Amino acid sequence: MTALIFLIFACIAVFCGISLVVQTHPIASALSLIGVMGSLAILYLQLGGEFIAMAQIIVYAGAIMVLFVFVIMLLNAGAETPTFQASTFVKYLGIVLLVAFLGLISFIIQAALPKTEGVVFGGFQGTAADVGRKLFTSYLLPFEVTSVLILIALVGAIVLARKEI
Amino acid sequence: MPANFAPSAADYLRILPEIIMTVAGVLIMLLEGWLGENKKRNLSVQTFVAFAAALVSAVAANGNPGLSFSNMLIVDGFATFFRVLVIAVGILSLFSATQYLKREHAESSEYYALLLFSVTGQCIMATANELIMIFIGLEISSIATYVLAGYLRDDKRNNEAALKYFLLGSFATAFLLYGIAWIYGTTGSTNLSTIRIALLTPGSETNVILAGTAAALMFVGFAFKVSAAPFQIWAPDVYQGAPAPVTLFMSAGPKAAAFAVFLRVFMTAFGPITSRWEPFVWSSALLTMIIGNFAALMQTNIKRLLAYSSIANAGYVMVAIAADSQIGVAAAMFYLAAYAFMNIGAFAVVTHFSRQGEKFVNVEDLAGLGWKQPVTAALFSIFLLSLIGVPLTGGFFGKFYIFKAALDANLVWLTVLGLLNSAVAAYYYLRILVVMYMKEPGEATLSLQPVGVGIAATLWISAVGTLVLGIFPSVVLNFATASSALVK
Amino acid sequence: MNLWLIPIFPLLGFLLNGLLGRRLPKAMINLIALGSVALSFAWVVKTLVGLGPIETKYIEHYCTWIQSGTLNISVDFAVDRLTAIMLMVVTGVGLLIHIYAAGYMEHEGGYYRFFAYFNLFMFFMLVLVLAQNYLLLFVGWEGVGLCSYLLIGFYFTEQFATTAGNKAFIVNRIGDFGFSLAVFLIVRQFGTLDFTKVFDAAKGLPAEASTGILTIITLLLLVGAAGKSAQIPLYVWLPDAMAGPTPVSALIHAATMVTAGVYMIARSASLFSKAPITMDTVAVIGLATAFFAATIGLAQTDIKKVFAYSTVSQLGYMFLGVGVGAFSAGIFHLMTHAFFKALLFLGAGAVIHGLHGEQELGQMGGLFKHMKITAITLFCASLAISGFPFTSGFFSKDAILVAAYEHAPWMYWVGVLTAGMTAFYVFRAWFLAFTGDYRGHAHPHESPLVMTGPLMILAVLSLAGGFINIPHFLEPMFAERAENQGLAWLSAGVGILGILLAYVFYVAKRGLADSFAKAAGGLYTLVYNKYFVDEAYDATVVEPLIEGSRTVLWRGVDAGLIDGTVNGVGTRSRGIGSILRLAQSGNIRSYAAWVVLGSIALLLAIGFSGGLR
Amino acid sequence: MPNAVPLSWYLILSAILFGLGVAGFIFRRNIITVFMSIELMLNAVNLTFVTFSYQFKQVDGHIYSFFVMVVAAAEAAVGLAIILTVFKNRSTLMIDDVNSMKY
Repeated sequence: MTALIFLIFACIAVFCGISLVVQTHPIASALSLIGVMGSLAILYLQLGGEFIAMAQIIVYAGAIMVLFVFVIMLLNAGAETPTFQASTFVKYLGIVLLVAFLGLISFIIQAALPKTEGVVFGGFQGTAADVGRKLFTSYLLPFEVTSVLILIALVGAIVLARKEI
Repeated sequence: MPANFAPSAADYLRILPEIIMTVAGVLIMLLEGWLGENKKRNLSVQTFVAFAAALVSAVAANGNPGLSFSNMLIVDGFATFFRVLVIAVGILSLFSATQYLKREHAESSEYYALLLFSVTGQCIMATANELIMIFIGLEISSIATYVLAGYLRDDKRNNEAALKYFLLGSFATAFLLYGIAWIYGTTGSTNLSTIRIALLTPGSETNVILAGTAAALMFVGFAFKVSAAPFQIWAPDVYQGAPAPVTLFMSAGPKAAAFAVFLRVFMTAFGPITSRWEPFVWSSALLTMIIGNFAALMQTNIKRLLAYSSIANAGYVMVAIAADSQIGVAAAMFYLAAYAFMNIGAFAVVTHFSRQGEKFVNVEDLAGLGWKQPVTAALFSIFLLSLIGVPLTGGFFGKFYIFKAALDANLVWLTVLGLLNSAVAAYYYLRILVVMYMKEPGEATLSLQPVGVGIAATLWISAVGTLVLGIFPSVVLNFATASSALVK
Repeated sequence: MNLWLIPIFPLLGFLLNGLLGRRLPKAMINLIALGSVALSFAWVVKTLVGLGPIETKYIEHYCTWIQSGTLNISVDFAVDRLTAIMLMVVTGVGLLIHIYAAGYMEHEGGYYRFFAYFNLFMFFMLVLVLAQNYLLLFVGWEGVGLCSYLLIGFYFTEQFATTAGNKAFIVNRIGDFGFSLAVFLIVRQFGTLDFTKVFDAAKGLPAEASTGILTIITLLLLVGAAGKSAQIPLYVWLPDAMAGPTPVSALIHAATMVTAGVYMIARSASLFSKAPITMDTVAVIGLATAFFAATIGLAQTDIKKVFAYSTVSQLGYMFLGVGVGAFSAGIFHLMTHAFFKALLFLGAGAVIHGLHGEQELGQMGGLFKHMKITAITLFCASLAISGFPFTSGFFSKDAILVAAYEHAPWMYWVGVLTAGMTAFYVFRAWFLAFTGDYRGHAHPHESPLVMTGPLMILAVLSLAGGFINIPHFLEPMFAERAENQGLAWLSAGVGILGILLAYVFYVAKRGLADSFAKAAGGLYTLVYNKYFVDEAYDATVVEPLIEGSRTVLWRGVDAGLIDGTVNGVGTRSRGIGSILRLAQSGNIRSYAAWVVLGSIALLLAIGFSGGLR
Repeated sequence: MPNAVPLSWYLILSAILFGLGVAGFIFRRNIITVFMSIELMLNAVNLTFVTFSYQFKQVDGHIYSFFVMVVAAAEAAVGLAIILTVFKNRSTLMIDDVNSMKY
């Protein structure tokens, strides 16, 4: 069952990932990315990351991607107009190289990774409580510091987008 | 894991500089609203006060060194050195920015706040003892710098610089993160000391290969931030496009902080697998020096020329890292300090000279500066001579220590090629000197206004710093040597 | 003894004139510039009198400069007999040239600037001479190079002056590269840079173990010395350096700075004498330079150029001297050369001054009746450089040649031939300038006393300076060489022959020279154009450097590799403009591709070779 | 079909997604899509973190990916603002048009 779910959602993720790369319209790419994020959320659940799976949906797919879609709409971005005609040979060469490279990486990971037991659903549960406890004890400082980060993002966005300096 | 997580007073003291700067940044933005238009100029004064307070508290924090916040931070000599350095860079760039912003009619509290935040991020990087802290510090520093690079948002060059810096920066950060993820997977921790211990424990061969891969991925991220080859490629465009005082800041502050984490991560965490990363640091150092110096030979835009020179200088520091020794770390620290001064000085001259809208940024425009404004030109000459590596300047001793460290580590060829490189480098710095002193003043020089207070302060402080490091190098070097022992 | 006062006076002069000079009257600038050098000279004399015979080295320690690990470099000044000679030459001749310059520069712009640089030069030169370790010596070494650069480019309005300054700077960088590498190797080998410690350690090393490393170190030092002292193949900058004002040529490019290389080799005698290969190289380079430069000097028509090549040639003699192990003879010649070459340049300066800037020998002639003092003093200098018996050059040059004979007779014969040529071209210049009819258009006049005074003093020194027995004085430091009266007289005879030939060619039978040049044809062209060395340098070093970086970075990699894969080969190769692009194409995606390529290279290295071991 | 999935499968998936992100960055010409490719890369990193978190049976990995999300959000805000200014000045979203500074 775990394997089946993994395979299904892994395939969706990869498919959506490819779609992100090959679609010419940004909206299509954005939707593909949301697809990747959704399927990754399922995989997180499988791996026992319930908090992170929810955050993935709410923060990533919910907030960040909405922002993207909003900007795409705002700028009325259309489909990419090809500025050149890539020769077919180069195109296929690129694909072959990419696949070969990914295969190589997969091989290295497969070979180099210490042989551990497989993932089963429920094998590890990182509950929101666990995450919260750690976040406010060991990881207190980085947590607080990220507030500065958010503040900068806020100020930065305002500086760049407002009418007059 | 310590049982008590509640931060103690000592913990707060150790991050006091960061707290001061953050709070000041927020306050300054609030103050602007209360003060009204005509009081804006005081903002730079307040920013300066904040920086000065942070500087003092950073030095004070060194009186009580140690780990804090569950080993997230470490305050030691090394951290203090870089904290003081980046805060000093902040102050110097503040001085030159004030005048620039007024000139461009773009003075606002946000600029100062972002400057403060960026330096805060660099201070966090300097003190971080955890990969995740390093990452967050790096992002704070970078995001603030992205915005600063595009600060004059109606300027096309500013936009382009910001976009390039942002996209490529995030791209490289993703590599860094991927590396962090793998090192976490290999060692089960992101704490630098724990990683070191994990790598020291005799494990399987695969473990070392994975750690090496992770090191390579993290190297991509760090090398990008310090503009080391082959990841230096963004630097010329961004340095050219960003507002001059931001370039001044970028080329010194974030770079120094990135080198700080570079040194700490590779010396502390990856110390046990030196034989894996040393060769690629070696090659990168060589490549960086060559690309920087040779590309600078044919530049006509002075900001771009200095950008390539900045790349070349990163190469020298990489040589010190490749030496992989305590002397090497000390040499890198010393050189970064010297480099900060001379580079800031050079960019301050560019800031002063470029005029509104950065009209005059070609080397040829500087013609006759030596006769129109002898003092500015003389100070500029000091910086250029230091960049060339003439004795009695900081740049000379910086290079001296670096190549000595490299020789001690038996990197004979790197030393020879590095010295050859610095011989080539003399040529393009020289071109600026020639233009300044041996050409008749042109339109650009004749219309030049006197140097304002802020830039004058930057110039003089940098010149004094450059010369002090060149004449009394022991002061800084002793501190660097003492604290470099801690990075292991 | 407060040795530090010696260089400090000129430094103060530099600071005063440099910072306030613009607002000071000329008399005040003169007072500061000349006064500081005079004080420095006085202090040298006082110190040397106070030290007496200087049987052992007198060292003053001021402070520790650098303490890094085991390396400890302090700021130390020291005086021994070698230093004493150099100090006297530098401050003494320096003072005379300063006085002369006050007259010469009278009507030039940037008066204060000139003297500020001049004083700064004195400061660095004195640091160089007094230094007790290699690093401090290097400080002086770089400093004098910098001042030389500033002063060559003094007439900044002339394009030629700026290119000449560049050339000097860049060639010197090559020399500095060698020097600094040598310094690093010395630190590595001996763990110190202090002269006494290094030389003691070098003496203690067993011959088999030390020859290799010492040969490398000394060869690198030789590169530095060759750059500073204008030896083959790094001599190209010196003739061009004559673009600077004439007092600069006299002080820096004849009397003092260019001899720094010889001084440094003599100073490092303990290292060099343990590296026979280097010694031979030094001797051969010196001899080749002496001969080569002398042949070029034969055909020059610019009076300063003639003396410039003769400087290169005489420096070659000094190298020959130290190369064959006759260090004291080399230093002896250094001193006498300082006298007569300074005089030659100052005299030439007086001629140029009197002719309102004319430097071509073709525009002179018959000047004897207009400027008698200049003519007579220049005649003395010419005699000295030709090695006329009992002039200073006679003693010092022959000391070198005798030593060369003992080393290898063929060196002596080449040296003698060169001496003949030297005598010929120097007197050729003298005859062309002062005898016959005036061929120019300006109104020649004699220079004021402030200029002729130093000329007369130097003339006395050029004639009588040889009676100061330097080899004997330096005997405690370097072993004295045997004398050989017969050989000495022979070379003096060849010198006289050269003078006579010049007389025949340029006074007695005019036109003979031209027909001779015509007969020589191609050879003459070759020599006249200085063997096309400058052109060769441009073609082999400078152009490839610029062109190479342009081609490799602009065209090669990016256009072919990155854009090819990213955008397709076909479209991008359209148009010549698009071929000319760097890796820096300005395109973000191409930049990203670089980042990716770099990462893949790293990962492959890690993955396949097990970490690039 | 085995019930347990080897950890390495997750890691391979994350590597593939990372590679796709890289490819997207290089091959796409719309600035926004390029930016989204970076988000894809960050997602891949998160998957790695969470996977290793499972391996070590600790929640630290979750916390790291949480921080990555925060950073991604901050980056998105600033990045999109930068893209807006670029669009305002140049009226284009084509990344190849933003190349006035070169060599």
